[in-house]
Amino acid sequence: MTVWLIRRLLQAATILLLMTLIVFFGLHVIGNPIDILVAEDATQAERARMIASLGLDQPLWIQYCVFLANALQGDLGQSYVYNMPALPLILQRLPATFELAFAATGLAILIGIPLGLLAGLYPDRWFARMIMGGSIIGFSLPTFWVGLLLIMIFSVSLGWLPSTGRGETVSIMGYGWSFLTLDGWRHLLLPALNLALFKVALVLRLTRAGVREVLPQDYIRFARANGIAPKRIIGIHVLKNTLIPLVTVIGLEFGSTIAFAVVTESIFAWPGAGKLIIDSINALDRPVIVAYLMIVVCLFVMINLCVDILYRLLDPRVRLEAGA
Amino acid sequence: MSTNPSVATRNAQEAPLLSLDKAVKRFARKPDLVERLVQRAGLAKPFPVVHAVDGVDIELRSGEVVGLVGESGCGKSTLGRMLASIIPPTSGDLRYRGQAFSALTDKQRRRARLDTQMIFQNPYASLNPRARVNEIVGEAAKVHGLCSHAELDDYVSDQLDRAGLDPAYRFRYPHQFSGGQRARIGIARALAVQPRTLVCDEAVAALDVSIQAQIINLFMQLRETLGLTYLFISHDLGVVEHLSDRVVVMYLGRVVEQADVEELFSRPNHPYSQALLAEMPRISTGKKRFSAIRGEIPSPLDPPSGCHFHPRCPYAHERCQREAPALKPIASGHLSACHLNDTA
Amino acid sequence: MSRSKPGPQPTLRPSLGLRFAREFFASKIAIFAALAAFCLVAGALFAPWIAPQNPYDLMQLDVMDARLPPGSEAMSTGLIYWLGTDAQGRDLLSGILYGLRISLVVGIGSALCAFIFGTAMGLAAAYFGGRVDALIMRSVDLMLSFPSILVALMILAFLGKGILNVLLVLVVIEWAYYARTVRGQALTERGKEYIEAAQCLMLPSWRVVVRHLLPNCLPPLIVVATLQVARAISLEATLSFLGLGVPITEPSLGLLISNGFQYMLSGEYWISFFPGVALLVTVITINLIGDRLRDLFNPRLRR
Amino acid sequence: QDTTPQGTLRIAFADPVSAVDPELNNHAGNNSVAIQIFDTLTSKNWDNRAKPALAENFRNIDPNTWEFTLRNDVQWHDGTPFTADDVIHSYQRARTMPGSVASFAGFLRTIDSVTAPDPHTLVIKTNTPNPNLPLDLTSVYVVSRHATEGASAADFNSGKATIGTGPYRFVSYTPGERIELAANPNYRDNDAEAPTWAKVDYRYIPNAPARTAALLSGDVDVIDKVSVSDLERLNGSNDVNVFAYDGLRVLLLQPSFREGPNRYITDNAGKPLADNPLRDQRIREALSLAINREAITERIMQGAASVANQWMPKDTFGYNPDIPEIPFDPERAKQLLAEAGFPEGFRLTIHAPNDRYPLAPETAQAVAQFWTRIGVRTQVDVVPWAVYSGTANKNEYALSMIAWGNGTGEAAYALVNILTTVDSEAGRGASNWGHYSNAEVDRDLAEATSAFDEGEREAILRRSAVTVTNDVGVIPLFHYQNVWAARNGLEVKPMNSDRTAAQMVTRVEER
Amino acid sequence: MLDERTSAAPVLEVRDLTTRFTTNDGELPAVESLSLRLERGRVLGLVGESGSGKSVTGYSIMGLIDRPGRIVSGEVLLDGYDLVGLPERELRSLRGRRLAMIFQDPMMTLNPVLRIDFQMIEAVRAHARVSHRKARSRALEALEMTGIADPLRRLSNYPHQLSGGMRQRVAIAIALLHRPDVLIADEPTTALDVTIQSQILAEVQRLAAEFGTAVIWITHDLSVVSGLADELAVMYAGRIVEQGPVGDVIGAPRHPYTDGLIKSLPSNNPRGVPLAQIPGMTPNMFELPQGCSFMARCHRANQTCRRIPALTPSSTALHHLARCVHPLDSQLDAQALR
Ligand SMILES: Nc1ncnc2c1ncn2[C@@H]1O[C@H](COP(=O)(O)OP(=O)(O)OP(=O)(O)O)[C@@H](O)[C@H]1O
Ligand SMILES: Nc1ncnc2c1ncn2[C@@H]1O[C@H](COP(=O)(O)OP(=O)(O)OP(=O)(O)O)[C@@H](O)[C@H]1O
Ligand SMILES: [Mg+2]
Ligand SMILES: [Mg+2]
Repeated sequence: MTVWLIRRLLQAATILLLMTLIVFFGLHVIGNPIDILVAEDATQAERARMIASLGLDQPLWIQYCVFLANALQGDLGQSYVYNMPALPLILQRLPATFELAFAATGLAILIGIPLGLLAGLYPDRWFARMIMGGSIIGFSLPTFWVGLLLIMIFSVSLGWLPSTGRGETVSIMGYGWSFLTLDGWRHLLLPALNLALFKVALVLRLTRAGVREVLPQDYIRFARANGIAPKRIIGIHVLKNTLIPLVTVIGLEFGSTIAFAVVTESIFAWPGAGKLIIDSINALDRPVIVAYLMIVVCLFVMINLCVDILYRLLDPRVRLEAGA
Repeated sequence: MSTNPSVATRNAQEAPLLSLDKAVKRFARKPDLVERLVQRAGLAKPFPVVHAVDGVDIELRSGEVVGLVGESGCGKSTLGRMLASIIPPTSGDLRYRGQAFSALTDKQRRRARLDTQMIFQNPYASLNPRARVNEIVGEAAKVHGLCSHAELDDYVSDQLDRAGLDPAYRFRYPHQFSGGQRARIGIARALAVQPRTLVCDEAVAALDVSIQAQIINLFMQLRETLGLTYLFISHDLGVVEHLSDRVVVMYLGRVVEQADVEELFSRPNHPYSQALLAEMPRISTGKKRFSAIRGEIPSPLDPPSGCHFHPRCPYAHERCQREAPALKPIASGHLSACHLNDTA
Repeated sequence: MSRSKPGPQPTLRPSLGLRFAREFFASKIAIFAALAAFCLVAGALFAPWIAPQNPYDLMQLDVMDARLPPGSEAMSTGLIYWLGTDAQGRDLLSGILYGLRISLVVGIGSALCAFIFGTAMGLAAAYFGGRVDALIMRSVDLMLSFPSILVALMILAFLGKGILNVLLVLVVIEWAYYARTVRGQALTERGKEYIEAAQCLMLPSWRVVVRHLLPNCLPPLIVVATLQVARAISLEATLSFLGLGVPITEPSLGLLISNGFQYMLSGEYWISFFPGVALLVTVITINLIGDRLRDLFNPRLRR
Repeated sequence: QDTTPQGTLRIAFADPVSAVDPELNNHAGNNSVAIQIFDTLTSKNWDNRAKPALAENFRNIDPNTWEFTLRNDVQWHDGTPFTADDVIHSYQRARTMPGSVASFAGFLRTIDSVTAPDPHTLVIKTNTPNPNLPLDLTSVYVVSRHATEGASAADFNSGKATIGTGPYRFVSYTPGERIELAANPNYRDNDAEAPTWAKVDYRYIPNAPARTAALLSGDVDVIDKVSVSDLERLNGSNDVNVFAYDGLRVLLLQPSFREGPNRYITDNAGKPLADNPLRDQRIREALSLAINREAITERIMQGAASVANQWMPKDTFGYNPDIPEIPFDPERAKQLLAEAGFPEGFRLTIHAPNDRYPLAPETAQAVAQFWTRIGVRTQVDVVPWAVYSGTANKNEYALSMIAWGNGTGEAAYALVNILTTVDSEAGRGASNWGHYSNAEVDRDLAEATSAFDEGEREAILRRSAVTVTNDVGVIPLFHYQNVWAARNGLEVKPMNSDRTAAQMVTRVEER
Repeated sequence: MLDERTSAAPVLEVRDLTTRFTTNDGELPAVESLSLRLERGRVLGLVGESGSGKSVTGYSIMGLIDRPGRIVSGEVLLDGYDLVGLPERELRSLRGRRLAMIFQDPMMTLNPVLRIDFQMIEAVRAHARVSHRKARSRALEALEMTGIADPLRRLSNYPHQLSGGMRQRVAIAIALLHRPDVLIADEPTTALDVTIQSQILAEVQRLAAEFGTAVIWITHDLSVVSGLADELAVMYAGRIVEQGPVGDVIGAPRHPYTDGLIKSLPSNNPRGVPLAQIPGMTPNMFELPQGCSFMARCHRANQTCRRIPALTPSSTALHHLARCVHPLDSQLDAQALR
């Protein structure tokens, strides 16, 4: 296991390297940040000075080597746009992102799994059909549509919840967290709901599919034969057997919410990292993109590691190491 | 088979068709990180290692039927799976016609593996729940070119028919069958690739006696006509007695006795074999009182020292606790692992 | 052994396709879904003949007709805009019919390709384990970490624009999702005895994977796949909206919605509402079919 | 009337803020923030004439020397008095700002030296005569030497270095979310821009519908850059008012003057034309005549724009009132095409960035419609700015779209950057993507930059406007309006350009 | 109310039970008008052709028939109360406590992702309000009873870590946890070696003797059943074809099928020669012949077999019933032979 973990870490390092390479060369192909950022009236001399000051006058591979050398010392570069070290710039945004991602994923689980169980247990009942129908609407409506609709209903018409921004924050470890205040929660609710909608549908449908798969198995019949309460049969025997795809997908969704919840973030003016990365991509702000993607890669590697470990906890038959 | 003793003797000189030398199979769960930390801290005991098979030599000679009996959990299935090269032994060599498996060319190894088929103990679990019976039975035959696409349907029907299953059922899914029917699907599947060796793990346990008879007759007939070799794992001593040439008795991962069938059934040497035969149910018309096991049942997780059987053995003495008895010949073709033979 | 009488000969089985079709249509909802699917596909396919206008021909558009409510008449031609017009004066009905073509091709096409590729990767990872698993899963991690927009920018910078490249972008973005989902499921299935049995029969690995492992991993996959179609359609819209997808003058369904989005608050609801409805119907149809397929693939639920 | 500041003003703004440091980057969002905290030596009225600010008055000693007398009653937010040395420091800093990607150095380009004979007098020498210097200096903020020397971006963001002289003090900054400001109690007296709000909550809401929703739901008091599609809704609401003012930003099409074939200009069969037809004035005129500008401002821009016939909007320095409106005349356009040898037209692709200018893609499509009608079958290719900027700059597009902000409020700025012959050494034609070149224009520009007499300068600029118009060097489409919306009881008056600042918002009697 | 225990009346009585499965090929009559009577403390052996409906009978009694199967008609009376159509809630309180079943395939009956102790403790606590620890110790006791070695450690295993026999014993232990009134054991000992089998059998006998548990013992092993059961029922193609005291049925079978079964036992055949077997094949359940379903394989069959014979008592032993027109104890009319 330890060996396995170490191997995973080494692999992660390799991906990081690969990722930075791809980003370096990919961005180079897309365009030149100077063209994007430079003032419309800049002279050639000013341009040249800027290019030199950003180190963009060097050949690409030297730029890459410089980056690697600095990265090894923990310096991921200075944002072109913000003129700040990229790492703190991103870290600043992460609390908001984490809050949103946790809230959205939490909502998805809390709503999706019970509804999915219901729909799976009584596939032919009217409410099951309602749930399944509703879930389709949940994921086929574009996110921005739903976001705006939520704002129109809950903020503009009813005035219950604030429409944008993050609520009051409390500072912990130098970062502002809003989940500790009531105001923070009020602000969090709508964007989280907006993001959760697709996930609810996904979780719900997966749960249902799993239940339909497991329900006819002999061991469920055996549990029934032992007079186990239906609640337990469903909540434990059935659920635990359907959890593997759910865990996979929830992990994936959680990761991508942290990384790329741009639409929701911009509609609700949520100061998260997703908007930052998109802005940075639009400006080809390489240090930020690279630093951000490095964080995201680590995040995904970690999530997937957790998911893999969860697989083993959920199903003892899963073997992760052995080859065929 | 006793009516055909020449088969066994003739092949005695040749290398056995399939053999395992000093096979050991251990199942140990690797602790994960948290568990390891807990163990390091002394809060939990390390995970037990299961010695499912503990240094077993077994050989199947061509055309022979070897019965394998033993306590449940003593490693019979594990041994069978190693022979069918489904799982690799932790240590020890699998040999095919005297050659180590690892020394075979790829093609030979494939051939050898295809030649050795297994009928699984859990018929249902070993059937793909999403395949229809005709796919389950016919797929391998088609892939290995044992019959053409056009003949496939007939071929499958024949196999099912032979295993005593109505071919009309061949478009059904496994869950639509009764336990015995599923077992027969497994038998048909194994036979459909025309193997030379069959590892039958409780192949007939789930069948009613008349179908059991039919299957056993089929096995015998195949042996007669095609010279198949069998490892016949069973708890049904009656069946084993009827069908085997040689019987191997296992107890807790080790072979305790091995002899020709008549010898063993008439003169069991090892106390465990004797207990088995004593408990062998005979058809009677009166009600019978069954008796509980005397002594403590040892566990493969924590096998007793010395002779594994000593906690249950009525003749156990001090040496049995210390020293594991070796499997020694006590008569021609009769091996037994018991200290009593030394003292006697 | 005596084989005195073979069992009664089976009644002749109709061909597999026919049986499948019969079972498929056993449910009323499935009939409805198939009907809807037929209408959508026909609408898309025959759009040039049934649409009142060619919305991709700038000649036929007129900004003066922009944002007309449903049922208005065109200023110059007298054409009736049954579903209104968008900000360019494009007849929405025609726009939807044409847009459907692109969205269906892109959405379903990319989902299908990603499905096939991702599933193959995931299955291989789970079945072979070890190095293969590590290699594939780490590329999955890598792929997942890339924002779709960056991927699109890079690929399009390399290959240029075009619908095929958009398709490629979507596949590149999405395959990882399938791979991970299927791997998770396949890991459990792999430990089961029937896989051992198949291996014992010396079936080729690909066969064990495709014929034994895959069918048993399908249920969650189908769920993910049907949802990913919706995702692909909207992702394509996002890309087009950002100028990375289809030409803005030839909008897909998703692009129509995205373009109409800004009019949501202004009361000119129809600009994104009707395309939205069309998208909804499409997605619902795909899902109903997916659900039905999933049920059919579960022999326990069949008879 | 009580003038002590009170109440909280909540503004939602659209432009991203990359830093609080006012001298880092010349980006719209940054400037909007800076203008509230910092002052400039001179400032600009809505009529775009320089007027005193930190400088009490200024005068021309000789064509190359300016003297500025500084106010002596100005204090930094931390109480330190403001001196000429701070200005010297600021200009020095702006020119050498490390890490700046859009520096303010351009405004200081003509400055040779800055000296301070005494703490409240500043002498600036220029390397060439620059009549526009006071106007140029309206764009460069003055920071304090004591707070900013050696300060990093983080110091500004935390407020440590954000010590200004402006009407509002910095309170806090949450990147990507908001800036909080408080009234500066010591603001120089009697100024129209004296703070009226005790607190300002300046929120970043990039999404236009979200800004509108925030205003409608009462989350904010003022929003800027109102989306034209929301105008109807806002105008219809009883709780909010819309404030639209003509802006300085013009939307232009820049034809490519590159010789030889261009992959975006093809014949009707799709083969690139051997020669660039856009070099023919008749074709350019035909294209310009074919556009129904009224239709675009009305249907696409929904009235939030005014039709353009030149690059300057009405009533600005250099606007030429004699230039007639460009008629919508497809017949004449077709005729011109035929005269130029393209009776069947040809094919063309317009490029526009999707994420930069409001409604540019929509406008491009409308233009494409009009051109298609006269036989020039036009496609629209919308690309992200990241890709667009580089490609347009290389003059690869056949027709590029630019929304030029006449930030200085006078015509020469555009003349230098988009109409003169490209000369990157001298920093001319930086945004002249089509590489338009006309000797007359170049000559006019040279004259205008050294003419200290306002009347003379204006005449030159007006002349060049005629030249460009006749030549159809660019195809002007419309001037954007700047639109704000505020809740009832507030009034928004623009300062200069399209900034959004708390100073612009005042209370009015409830209607 | 169901708890009133009267010794005179049978604990379990099945009347005219018919269970069918709807399949694509048509209705499959898995069990056809089957009747059983079971008194307290008695053991009924149920043997029969594989696929003849033994397991389905068990499931029907437990009320565990799921779609596409259904109980078409009949009654299952537990202490006189009909269980068919009882709401799931009430059935649940009976299952595991008063009615218990051991399933046939040990591999599939334990939940693969739950540990043994979890599954057992849960089963204890489904019907008894006891603490977790208490439940665990009860689980441990039950495991010990089935002769599993090192039960304490086995408790923390997952099912796939146990051998087939061990799994079976876990299932048996779970079924015996609450000392049910009626135990349906579906081939419980096929995966066990004889020494352990006899341990289990001893346990069942003790249960029957001490707690009056009535047992339905489904098996193929006639030798076990002969020693264990009081009564024996033989099923063929969904119907009981012979029923009576175990000694009578095995000693003097009346139905040709039973006779064939006994004759094909290996112990009744000399070693080395093919075993006697019943000719022909298991009938296709969809195309059961008109009349006696064994007709096609029966050497005594003739025209009179074309209608379904009733279960008729033997002339000598009243309780020995057989569903045959030409039972073995009757003189066969030579003329009637085909
Ligand atoms: N879910 C199902 N769908 C269709 N047919 C079924 C289903 N379950 C059982 N059957 C059929 O019902 C019949 C009776 O099955 P059952 O399991 O009771 O047999 P059994 O007597 O227990 O046999 P065995 O001794 O082999 O276990 C069989 O023919 C079987 O094919
Ligand atoms: N995957 C596994 N992980 C851990 N232990 C295992 C595993 N498979 C088998 N064992 C252990 O190995 C031992 C032998 O198991 P095996 O299945 O070979 O027994 P068997 O002789 O076939 O018993 P039975 O007659 O009951 O089927 C048992 O103690 C079992 O718990
Ligand atoms: Mg076994
Ligand atoms: Mg059964």
